[in-house]
Amino acid sequence: MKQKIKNIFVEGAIPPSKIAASIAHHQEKTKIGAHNIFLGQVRADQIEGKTVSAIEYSAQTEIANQVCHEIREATFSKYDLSCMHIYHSLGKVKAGEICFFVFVSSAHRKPVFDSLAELVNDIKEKLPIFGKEVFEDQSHQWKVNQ
Amino acid sequence: MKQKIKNIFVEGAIPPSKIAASIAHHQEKTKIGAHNIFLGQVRADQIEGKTVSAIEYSAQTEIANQVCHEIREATFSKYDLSCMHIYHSLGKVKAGEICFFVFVSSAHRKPVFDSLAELVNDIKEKLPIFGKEVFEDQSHQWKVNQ
Amino acid sequence: MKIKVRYFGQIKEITGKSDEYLVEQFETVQSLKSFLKKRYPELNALNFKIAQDNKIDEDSSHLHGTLIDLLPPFSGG
Amino acid sequence: MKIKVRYFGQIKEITGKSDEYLVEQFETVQSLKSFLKKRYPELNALNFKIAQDNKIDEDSSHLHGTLIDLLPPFSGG
Repeated sequence: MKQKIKNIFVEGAIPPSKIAASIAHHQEKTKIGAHNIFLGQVRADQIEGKTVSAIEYSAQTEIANQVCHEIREATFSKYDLSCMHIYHSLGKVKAGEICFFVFVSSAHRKPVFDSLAELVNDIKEKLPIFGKEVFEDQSHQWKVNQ
Repeated sequence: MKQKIKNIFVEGAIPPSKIAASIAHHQEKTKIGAHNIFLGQVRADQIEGKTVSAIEYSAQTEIANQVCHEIREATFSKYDLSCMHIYHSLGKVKAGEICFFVFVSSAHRKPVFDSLAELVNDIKEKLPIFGKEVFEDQSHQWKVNQ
Repeated sequence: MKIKVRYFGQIKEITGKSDEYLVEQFETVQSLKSFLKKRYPELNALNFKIAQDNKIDEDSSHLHGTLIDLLPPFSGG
Repeated sequence: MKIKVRYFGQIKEITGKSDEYLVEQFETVQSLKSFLKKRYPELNALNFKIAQDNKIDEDSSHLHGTLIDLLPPFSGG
């Protein structure tokens, strides 16, 4: 069965309650023994005396969702995972808030550790998402991933 | 400053709301850019026709907390982490519920990925915690880690 | 053939618009890139990718799309 | 010197008690282990570790503790 392409984007920050709800949702899946979650949080970086107060995300969402779908399928083929959930913010996310949520589950711990870092790196590298770092004085610069 | 030895044990399952509260608590720490969370969930394993309904955990808590403290200190020395939180259940945890919660945070993603798997493996290997797998018919067997 | 060109992130800021229509003909992705770099010189300072009809394409590819996206460096996560 | 011996997990099940006091003298951790394996033969089928005064110790160590814990295989997580 061909999987439907999912929309990974949510408007604004990802609240901790959404993460809790996602974890709770897996309690009926009693073949799962291990979950691994990555969360990206907006840093209040200090750059030349100015402090980042928020990041505004935009994206070419159609390509991003398609590429994410391909990454998802490749990861399911490569690792023995039960579940995989990926969410990324669009719009304004304030410093300290969560902008990126990747969640993998498996019967055992090895597949979740092996897959999660690869998944996060792939998503950051391959998805056309653009972060604008807004400073407290409302000036801005464009985020560059390391 | 010498760190106080923390008690990692909580009675019963770890509720998703506790995990959400722990995440939310980090939103004031605006130097953090990456969180990585491992959750152990009790599996309803099928063994010789019987199904695991719960695991009852016991521990030599004094040694477990001391050894965990040493693992924690060694991990902080080795990796550039901002925060580390470790919780493990005692008593009965039903299939589908969370029994183990390890949470690391850092400015960037590499230290959290590098440290979390090592931390989880060390804790499972070195802490005197004992799991009794209780079947639906109330018979039991002693859990063996792979 | 008229093509619609859309600008994202920092490129939208450079061009001052989110999209525009071009009536010029281009052989390859690279030739469209060169045309736009002349029109918007600030693009020369930036590495950007082009997508044709929602697929990211190589500079050497034949330009066939009617919907073209200019994508600045990715910085999600 | 009287020592208190505590039993954990599966070992508590084998001995049928959570602790007991021993008045016998033991040179090493290993000699206490041998003594207990004779008293509780099911212990022979199990790998277990011994802690003295809340520190896990080698079989070859001198037995000096007054609080001894028998720890079956660890299975946390």
